[in-house]
Parts: sequence; C-alpha cells; structure tokens
Amino acid sequence: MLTAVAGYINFWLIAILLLVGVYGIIATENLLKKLMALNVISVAIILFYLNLGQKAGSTVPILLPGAEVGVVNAYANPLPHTLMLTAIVVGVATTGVGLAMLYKIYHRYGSLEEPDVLKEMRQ
Amino acid sequence: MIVDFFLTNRPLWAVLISLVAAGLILLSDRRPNLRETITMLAAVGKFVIVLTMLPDVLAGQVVESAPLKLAPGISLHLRADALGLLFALLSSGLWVVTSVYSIGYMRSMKYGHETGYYASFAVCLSAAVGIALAANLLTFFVFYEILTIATYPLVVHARTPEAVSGGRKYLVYTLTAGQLLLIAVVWAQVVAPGAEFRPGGFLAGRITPPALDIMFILFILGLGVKAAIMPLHDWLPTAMVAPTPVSALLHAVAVVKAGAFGFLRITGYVFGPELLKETNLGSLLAWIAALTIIVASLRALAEDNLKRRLAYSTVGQLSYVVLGAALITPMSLVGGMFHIVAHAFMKITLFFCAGAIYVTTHKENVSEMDGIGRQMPLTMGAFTLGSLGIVGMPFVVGFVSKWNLGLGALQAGHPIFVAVLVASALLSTGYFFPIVYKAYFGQTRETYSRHEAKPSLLYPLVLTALVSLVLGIMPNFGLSFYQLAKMAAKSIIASGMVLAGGGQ
Amino acid sequence: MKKVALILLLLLAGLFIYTSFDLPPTNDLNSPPAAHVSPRYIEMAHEETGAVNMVTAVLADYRGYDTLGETTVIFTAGISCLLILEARRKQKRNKRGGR
Amino acid sequence: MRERYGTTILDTAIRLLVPFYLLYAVYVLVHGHYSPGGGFQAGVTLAASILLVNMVQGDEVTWGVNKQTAVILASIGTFIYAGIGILALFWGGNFLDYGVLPLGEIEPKVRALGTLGIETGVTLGVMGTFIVIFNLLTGREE
Amino acid sequence: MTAHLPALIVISPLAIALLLPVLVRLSAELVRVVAITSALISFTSSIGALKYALAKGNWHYFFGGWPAPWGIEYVIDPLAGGMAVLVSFFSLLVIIYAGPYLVNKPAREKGYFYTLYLLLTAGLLGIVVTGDVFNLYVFLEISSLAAYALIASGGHRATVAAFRYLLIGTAAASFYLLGIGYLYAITGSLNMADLSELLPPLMDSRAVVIAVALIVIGLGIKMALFPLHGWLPDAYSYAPAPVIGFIAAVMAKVSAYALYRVLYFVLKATGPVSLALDVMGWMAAAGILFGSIMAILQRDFWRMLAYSSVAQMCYIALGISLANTMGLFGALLHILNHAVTKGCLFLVAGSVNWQTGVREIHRFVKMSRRMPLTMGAFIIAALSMIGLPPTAGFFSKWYLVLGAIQSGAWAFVIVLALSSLLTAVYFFRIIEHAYFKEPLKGKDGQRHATEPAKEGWELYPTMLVPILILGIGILALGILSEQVITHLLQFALPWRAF
Repeated sequence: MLTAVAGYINFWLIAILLLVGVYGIIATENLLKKLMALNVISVAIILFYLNLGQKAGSTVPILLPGAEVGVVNAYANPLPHTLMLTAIVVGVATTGVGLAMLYKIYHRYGSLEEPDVLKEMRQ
Repeated sequence: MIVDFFLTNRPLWAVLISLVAAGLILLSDRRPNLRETITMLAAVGKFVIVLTMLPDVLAGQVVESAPLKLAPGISLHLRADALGLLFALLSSGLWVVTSVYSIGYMRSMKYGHETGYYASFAVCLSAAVGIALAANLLTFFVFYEILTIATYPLVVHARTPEAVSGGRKYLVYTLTAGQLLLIAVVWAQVVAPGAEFRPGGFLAGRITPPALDIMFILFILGLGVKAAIMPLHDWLPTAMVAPTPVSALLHAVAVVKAGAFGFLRITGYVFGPELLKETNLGSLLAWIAALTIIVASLRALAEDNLKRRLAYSTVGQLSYVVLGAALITPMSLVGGMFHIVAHAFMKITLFFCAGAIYVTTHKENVSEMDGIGRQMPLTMGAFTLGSLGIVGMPFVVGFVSKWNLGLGALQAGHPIFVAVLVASALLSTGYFFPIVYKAYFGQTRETYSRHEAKPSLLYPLVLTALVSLVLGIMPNFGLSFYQLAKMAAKSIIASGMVLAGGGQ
Repeated sequence: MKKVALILLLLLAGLFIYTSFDLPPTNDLNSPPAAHVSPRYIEMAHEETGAVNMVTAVLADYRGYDTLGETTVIFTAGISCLLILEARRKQKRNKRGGR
Repeated sequence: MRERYGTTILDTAIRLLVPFYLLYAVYVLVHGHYSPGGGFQAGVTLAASILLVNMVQGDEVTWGVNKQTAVILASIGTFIYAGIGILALFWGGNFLDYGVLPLGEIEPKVRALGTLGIETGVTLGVMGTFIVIFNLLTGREE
Repeated sequence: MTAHLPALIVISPLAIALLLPVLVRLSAELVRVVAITSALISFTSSIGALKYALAKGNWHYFFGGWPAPWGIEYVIDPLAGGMAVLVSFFSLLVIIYAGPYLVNKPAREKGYFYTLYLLLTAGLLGIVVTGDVFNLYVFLEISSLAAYALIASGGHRATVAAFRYLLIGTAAASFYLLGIGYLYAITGSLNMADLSELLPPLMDSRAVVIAVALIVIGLGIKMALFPLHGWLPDAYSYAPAPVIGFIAAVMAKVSAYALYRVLYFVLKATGPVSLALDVMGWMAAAGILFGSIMAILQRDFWRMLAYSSVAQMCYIALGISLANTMGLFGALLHILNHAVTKGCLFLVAGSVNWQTGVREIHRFVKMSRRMPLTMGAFIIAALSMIGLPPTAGFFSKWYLVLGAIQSGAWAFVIVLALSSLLTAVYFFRIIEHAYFKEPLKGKDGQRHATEPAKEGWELYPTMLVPILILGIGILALGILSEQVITHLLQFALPWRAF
C-alpha cells in the first residue's frame, strides 16, 4: 500500500500547491498577493515537470568524467530541466511586468486592494 | 465572342448595371444633374437588358448566366425563366417610370440629401431583379437580404424621429424574418443540396411531414413579413413616413412584391403542388391569405391618411398573390402571377397620385380631399382608374387576375375563396368610393382652379394608369405578361403531373 | 464566493488525486518521459553537440529555439517595463509643468 | 535622490565581494558546458553585482551601465543570439544550426562554440534586462 | 533564403524587434520604416510558405537541423500557413495605421512601442506555425507579455485592465503548460505530430481527461470563451487604438486556432475531447447571447465592440464544437472573417476617437458627414457582423447554421439566428446616430461632433487606407468565400472534406 502511494504522493502535493495558488488568485483582494499566488502556481507546475524527470538511482544529467557514454538510466531526464529553466524565466519576466504595472497602479490609485482600484477606475 | 459573352450573361448584367450605377451615384455626390442622369441611364439600360431576354424566354428557352460559386455545391446563379422574367420586366420597367417621378418629387420636397436616396434605390432595383432571376434558394436569399438593407435608408429618408422609429420597426420585422428565412433556406440546402429552383418543386420525397411542416412555416414567416401577411404586416403602414416614390417602390415595384414573388417560388418551385396538396399546407397558407384579405380591407376602411389607407389596401391585395400561390392550380397560379403585374400598375398609379396631390396641395388625409378632382382632374382620373382596378372592375387590369383567381379557387375545390374575393371587392369599393366621391362632388369652401402637378409627376401616373387600362383589355399587350404567367403556371403543373405519373 | 471557490478547488484536488494514478509514478525508470525522446539526449549529447552538460546541450542546441524564445521573453519584459513606467514619468513631468 | 547605504562595513564588503561575483559569473557562463550554469545564471549574477554596487555606493556608481545603456545591452545581447542563428542560414544550415559555421573545427566543437556564443548573448541580454527592470522598479532616474 | 521561409516568418519581426531599441537612438522615423519592412518580410514569407504548403504538402522546418521529436520543428500546413498570412497581414496593416497615432509621442516611446508590437507579431506567428506544444507555450508568453504592456500603455485605467489580464492570462498559460505536462507524462513527447501518433492508444487514460480540461480552460481563457472572458471587455476598451486593432483582430483568434490545432490535430477529437467539445458548444451558445445582450447595454462604442467580440469568439467556439465539416468551415471562415471585420471596426473606432475624441455612441451624430469613407467602411463591417449577405460575415454564419442543422443542434440554430438580431440592434443604433439622427442643438456633448473638424475632413491616408482595405476585403471575402474554402480551408480540416 505504502509503496503504491509513494510513487504518487508527489503529484498530490503538487496538486495541492497548485490549488493553493489558484485559491490565492480567487480569494485575495490584494493585487500583489494575487501576483504572488501566480508564482505559487508556476512553482507547482515546475515541480510537476521536474518530478517527471526523476529516475530511481540517477544523478544529475552531466556526463561523469570517464563514465561510459550511453547508460540511459544513470542520468536524470534532462528535458524537463531544460523546459523548466524556460518556465522559470517566463515566470520571472511575467512577475517583473506585473510589478511594473502594480507600481504604476499604486502611484495612481494609492491602493492595491482590487475593490478600491476598480471603484476608482470605473468613475 | 464578346457579344456572346454579353448575351449569355444578360441576367448578371441586368443585376449589375444598377449596382454600378449606385456606386457612381455615390461618387457624384453634390452634383444633382449628374446623379439623376446616371439614374435614368441605368434605369433605361436595365429595362432594355431585361427586355432583350423576353423573346428567348417566350420561345421557351432559359437565359442563364455563368454561375459564380458562393459555397461548395451552391452558387450565385441567375436564370431568367418565365416567372422570373415576369417580375424582372415589371420591376425594371417600373423603375424607369419611378425614376422620372422621383426626380420631380424629390426636387419639389427639398430633403437636401438625395445622393443616398438614389443610390439605395438603384441597389434596391438590383436586388429586386436578383430576386426575380435567382435560380436557387441561396441566391434568392442573398438578394432578399440586400433588398432589406437597401430599403432601410429609403424608409428613414426624412430623418424625422417618426421616420427613424418607422425604420426601426421595419428593421425589426424584416431582419427577424430574414433570420427565419435563413434557417429555412439552410435547412432546404441540407435536405436537398444545391437547392436549385425546379418547376414542380424539389423537396418531394426528401423530407417527411413533421419536419416539412416546420420548414414550410419557417418559409411562411420568413417571406410573410415582406409580403405583409396579416399578423406580420404592421411595419408596412408605419413605413409610410417615407417619401412617396419610396412607398411606390415598397408597394408596387420591389419590396412587398419580392415577398409575394417568394411565395410563388416556394410553393411552385420548392415544395411543388403534390407535396402541398398531400400535406394540406397549401390550404393553411390559403386560409391565412384569405384572412389577411378580409381583415386588411376592413382596416383600410378606418384609415384617414391616404397613404396609410393605400398601405392597408396593399396588404390585402398582396394576399391575392399569396392565395394564388397557395391554391396552386393552373388558373390560380396564372391569377397570382398576373396579379403581381396588375397590382403593380394599379398601386403605383395610386401612390403617384397621392404623391402628386401631396406635392401640389400638401394634403394627405382623405377628409381634406373634398373637391380635389376639380382641381386636378387628370390625376384624379388616374386615381379613379386605379381604384376601379383594385375593386376588380372589368376592362381594368385587376379584373383579369381576379377572374383567374376565382376560377383557380373553383379548380382547387374551395369555392369559399370566391366568396372571399367578392367580399374583398365590396370592401375595397367601400374604402375607395368615398375618396373618389369626395374628390369630385365634395363640398369645399376653397376656391379651386385647375392646377395639375408638374409634368415630371403627372406624366408617369398618367402612363401607368393607361397601361393598367390597356392591360385590362389586352393582357398580353406589349410585354406579354399574361403569356409569361401562363407559361410559368404550365411548367409548374406539367412537371407535377410528370412527377405524379412517374410515381405510380 | 470564497467558500464556493474552496469547495470547487477541493473537488478539483480530488480529481487531481484520482487522475494521478494514470501518471507514471515518480522515479519510474520506464516511464514514457524516460523512455521516449530523452534517451537520445543522454546517449548522444556529448557526441553531437560537444557538451558534457546535457541540460546545456538540450537548452542551447537541441531545443535552442525555445531558449531564444525564453531570452526574448526576458527582453520583452524589460521593454514592457520601460513602456509602462517611462510613460508614467512623462505624465508626471507634464503634470508638474502644468502647475 | 536616495539615501546612500554606504557605511564602512558595507563598502569594504562590496569591495571584497564584487570581484568574486564577476569572476564567478564569467565562470558560470564559460563552464556551462561542463557543470550546472549557463547564460541566464551568469547574466543574473552580473546584473546582481552591478546592482549591488549601485545600491551600496549610490546612484552615480553604475560602472557606466545605467538604464539606457542597459536597454542597449539587452537588445544587443538578445540580438547576438538571433544573429548567430541567422548567420547559420548563410552557410546553408537551418536557423540556429551552429554546426555549419565556418570555424575550422569538427562539428561537435563548432556546435560547442556556437553554444558559447549564444550563451554570451543570453548573458548580456539577461543582465541588461534585469538592470532595467530593477532600476525602474526602484524608481531610479538615470 | 527561400529554403528558410518558415523560419523567416517569425525570425524577421523577432530579430528586428531586438534591434529597434538601438536603432531608435538614431532616428524614430528609421524605426518605423524598419519595423514596417520587417512586417512586410514576414508577410511575404508567409505567403510563400503557404503557397509551398498548398502545392507540395506540409513543410517541416527543423530548427538547428535536429529532426522532429528531439528538436523543434515548424510545420507549415495550409491551416498554419493561412493563419500566418492572416496574422502577418494584419500586423503589416496596423503598423502602417499606427504611424499617425504615435506622432506626438517621444521618440523612445515610439521605439518601445514598435519593439513590443513586432514582438507581439512574432509571438502570434510563432504560435501559429510551430509544431511543438512547448514552443507554443513560449511564444504564447512572448505575445501575451507584449500584449499586456501594449494594453497598459493606454493610461492608468488600461494598466489596471492589463494587470487583471496579466493575472488571468498567466494563470491560463500555466494551465496550458500543466495540460501539456500531463500529455508529456504519459507519452514522453512534446512534438505535435509525434503526440498524435502516440496518444490514440492512451485516450482512455484518466490523465488525458485532465490534460484536455486544462488545455481547454487555458486556451479558452486566452480566446475569451464565455464564461472565461472576464479580462476582455476592460482590456479592449482601454487599450490604445492601433494596439487593439491588432489584438482584437487576431490575438484571440490565434488562441482559438491553437485550441483547434490541439483538439483536432493532436488529440484527434476523440475520447474526452468530444465531451469537452459538447460543453464548449453550450458555453459558446450561452456566450453568444450573453455577449450580444451586454453589447446592447453598453453606451461606449469601444466597450460595445469588446462585448461583441465575446459573442463572436463564441461563434468560432460553436463551430469548433460542432465537429462536422460544415461547422469547422464555419469556424475557420469566421476566424478569417471576424478578424477582418472586427479589425476594421476597431480601427474605425480608434480613428473616430483620434479625429474627434468621440467614444460614446450618442455622440456619433452626423459622423457620416465628417468621415464619410470611414463610416462607409463601418457600415460594411457592421453588416458583416450582423451576418447579412453579401458580406463575409454571412457566409461564416451560413456554414455554422448548416453545420448545426446537420448535427441536429436546433438550439444552436436558434441561438445563431437570435444573435444576428441582437447584433443588428446594437449596430443599427450606431448607424442611426451616424446617419439619420439630426443633431439636437444646444445639448452638451452633441455639439462636439458637429463642429467642423480642425484637421480637415477625413483621416490621414495612412490611417484611412488600412480601413478601406479592410472594408473592401469584407465584401471580397464574402463573394469569394467559395474560393477560400476550396483552395484553402478544405485542406485545413483534420479530415478530407469533399
């Protein structure tokens, strides 16, 4: 039983992390917190991919000095790592743009609470 | 080579010439003489093009233009058969007359923004001829909707709040109908790919009653608005705020006629006599038409505004055409088709008269018209002739179609509709007689001198009145309208026989 | 609103857990991601691209186009911030000039 | 004008640390082929060291990399990447096919050199962008 | 260079965009010329690639020379090629249009604008031509980031709208990423063609259910599919005109295209996809009515167009959900038609606002006198939105109704008919104001529109010509819709059409 669960528990934790992020976007009214929740989502997805790249008993995907080339199971899958490097960078870039917008919003409206901002904006 | 290209594609040119004219008119903004010249040239050109097709069609041939594909399996296809040419000849011929009248009328009224008016008018005529010559349902629908839109600027031409709200009402009715018609057309296309009009119908054997009934009702609703069938007629009297030539166009030449014409196409060329008889859908439509005839005539009695009274008269008269289409016997079809022509000439005369009276004396209510016949004898003479025709007096054109319709009702085994026709004749006497009586014998304090409308208003109405007299005596005179109607009716019934024979 | 969202998300969590059993378990040596496509990177990367670090080989060579996109995303973010915040500076200056 | 953080401790620490930061950044860039690392990490480290100096020693100490120069750096850096890709087109390869570049080596080595080239571009691009974003967000005028 | 056309489609705007911040130091005019040139290169390349794809079949282009499942490939099939032509055409048109709009902006801002504009173009084109699901994500993010910033450049309201768009858009992209993560987990591949071969035996896996749900939600948000459209009205109504002319015309369509590509070409519309399509169909039907009714309630012309976009995107979704040949024709044709029509409408809205400062519908009185050609194009576009022949909009509706009747979905038929009427209500309201209402003298606000224009009668030619091209294009597309279908769209279906 435990071994059966062990292979999947990572996915469950990741799913919970993801939903925490989604809940954060829905439930908080502070725009900055929403942006942070967005980052939680992106972290969950990164973990999901990295989890897919794991293999039992494998090491980092860097060829060991003197090792025989081509022992597939000796190294972790490099593809998810590559993809997630990209995803991390995308997340950072989005956060940067989001912060820039928040900066401007805060200067104009003096608040980052969504209801306040919307109320002011619709006038 | 070039001549051949021109000759084979005549239906296309007939449609295109006024579209091109519309473009030119828009470009010649603020040059009234130029745009009116273009209008006249296009009108005459269109009429001539349509006229050249007449000998071919009378000889039993069909003039077809090269199809322009609109969608896989279905194309923009124009074909001049007898029924189509009848309507095309009528509308393009009357456009010439209406153009002359428009120029006179619009110059007198000084609206100040006529460019759009003439352009829309030209587009309307393109659409009307396109409807007439459409060879399949998609083409029919395309031009039907173009007509809807092109008429809208004409209805709101006066730009008064009443005009704008009248236009709104017009749009609500016609666009809704357009959507219902679209569903019906697409459905027919799904059932019978291509949906090419065929004398005797193409739906037989492809669709079974419950669906068939719904489809037919969709067609009735879709076409019924333009044809002003009774619960759907309400936009027509409201649209009377438009300038008189527009009313003439609406009633006599294009718009409502397109609806009535559509009924002939649907019953004769889509469903076919057999299918309608089997399912009793024909009688359903006939009863709707009969009801419309009676109720509209009663409504007309109560109207004081001359143009609105004429409008209700139109509602009633159009249902004659629908009745002919619904009864779908040889005589009723001839009657219905010929009534398109007959009503066109009579009603255009009446509207021209109403317009001429309005321009000359600024009177638009029946109650103000005492003694007007002594002031404008020619105009009122034409008016009298037109109203006699509507009543169904022998030797005026209306009689021919009504006689045929009556015979058709007997052929179909529904003598009750003859009674409807008679009742309607009495009622129309009821709403026209007071006008004529007042015009000639009404007491008025005004001093009246003989003062006719100006020539560009007067000549067209005299001409159309004379034509309705001549056609009443010789229905085949000139353009062989009666012959065309007979040919079309024969083709519908004959192919029905063949189909029935093949079935046994 | 929040409560509805919470219930919805709990349901979703159930769905995620339910479907997770069709995913390859963690550390599975024969999972599709381990068995398809990626073996070539591990076996051939050094030979084909001269990189000992397979992640670099995939990042900069096999899937170098993704990385170009990624760099462009960063660049886009930079220009975006400039467009968003520079305009603000200008507005502020105008306002000050107006007074 | 913002208040300077400069205290003796901070100044000294920066003087000692920043050279190592820079060296480390270059190492991460060049050694990306053999160990974890590469253009992004190097770029971020470079940007961090410049921003650190900038924060501690005041707005005027930017080593010439102010916001406007940083934009140009970012744009040139990223263009180096795309440019190397386009260069490959002229020698008959597909876009980003470094193997065809005429560098007089066997293919894996040429590819490795190409990779180094683009990583350099990425480093510059990331560095420039991060400096821009940071400067904008901290509200520093040039 | 002709061997590299698929790459050039994207590389040209992308690489040149990278240079623009440098070039702007030299001259702002140079930036404009270079940007237009790169859009032109992109446009001609996509036409070339499309021609090749139609003549010789799918064109696979391998980046870095690495074969497909290992490297990234671009696949130009007629669908991708056609979309690329559409997107790059709009990019070119609107970048020309943007010239006068930016004329008073400082040089640097112009440079940033053009940079982001080209990046947006490159991102959208990258989504269209890519054959790799992860590469699609990367370019989705490039285009989204550029779009957020361009929208935010419209002022402080636009910034709020853009930030909300950023939140929901990034969440959407994350869902999409997780969705393809699930597909990757069970197949080990990211290449679309490879996936489509590996997936069929796995279609009853529960992971596919989640993957489909995530991808539909993710791309559904991006294409503003009801009820995931929340970001759209604000973003569309506050963004600057040239930006919105481009975004409204193609951006949501590109997401719709991506959804269509993944559901039909990668997942083959089997298994859980059919359920997703059913749900999507009903959502779309609800969205059509919702969008139309909301549009009627708006008093601001831009906002009205935005809600109209919500409704019209649902037409596309409806067509996709029908899953028969005619429905898909309708959807694809509507992607094309609505792009041209809505592009035209937003350019008109932007021009009217730019020339006269008018946004509200009741101030359109007598606009036909001031801008007759622009309003002429507007009328054609409005008729097309309503779906009246012979404009383009009619024919896409024709196929949608045809497809709905073929699959017996009478509810959808009724919705389509009803929506035309609702659309007519809000467009004829403007036509009434612009053409047939006499100005009420002395009332504030209405006098403004009747004042003689300071800068003359019509627009600058560079703004007017794109509008007129689109106006004529609507009519041309209508009359030539059969050509479009037989020569292009029938090859863009997942199965043989005829």
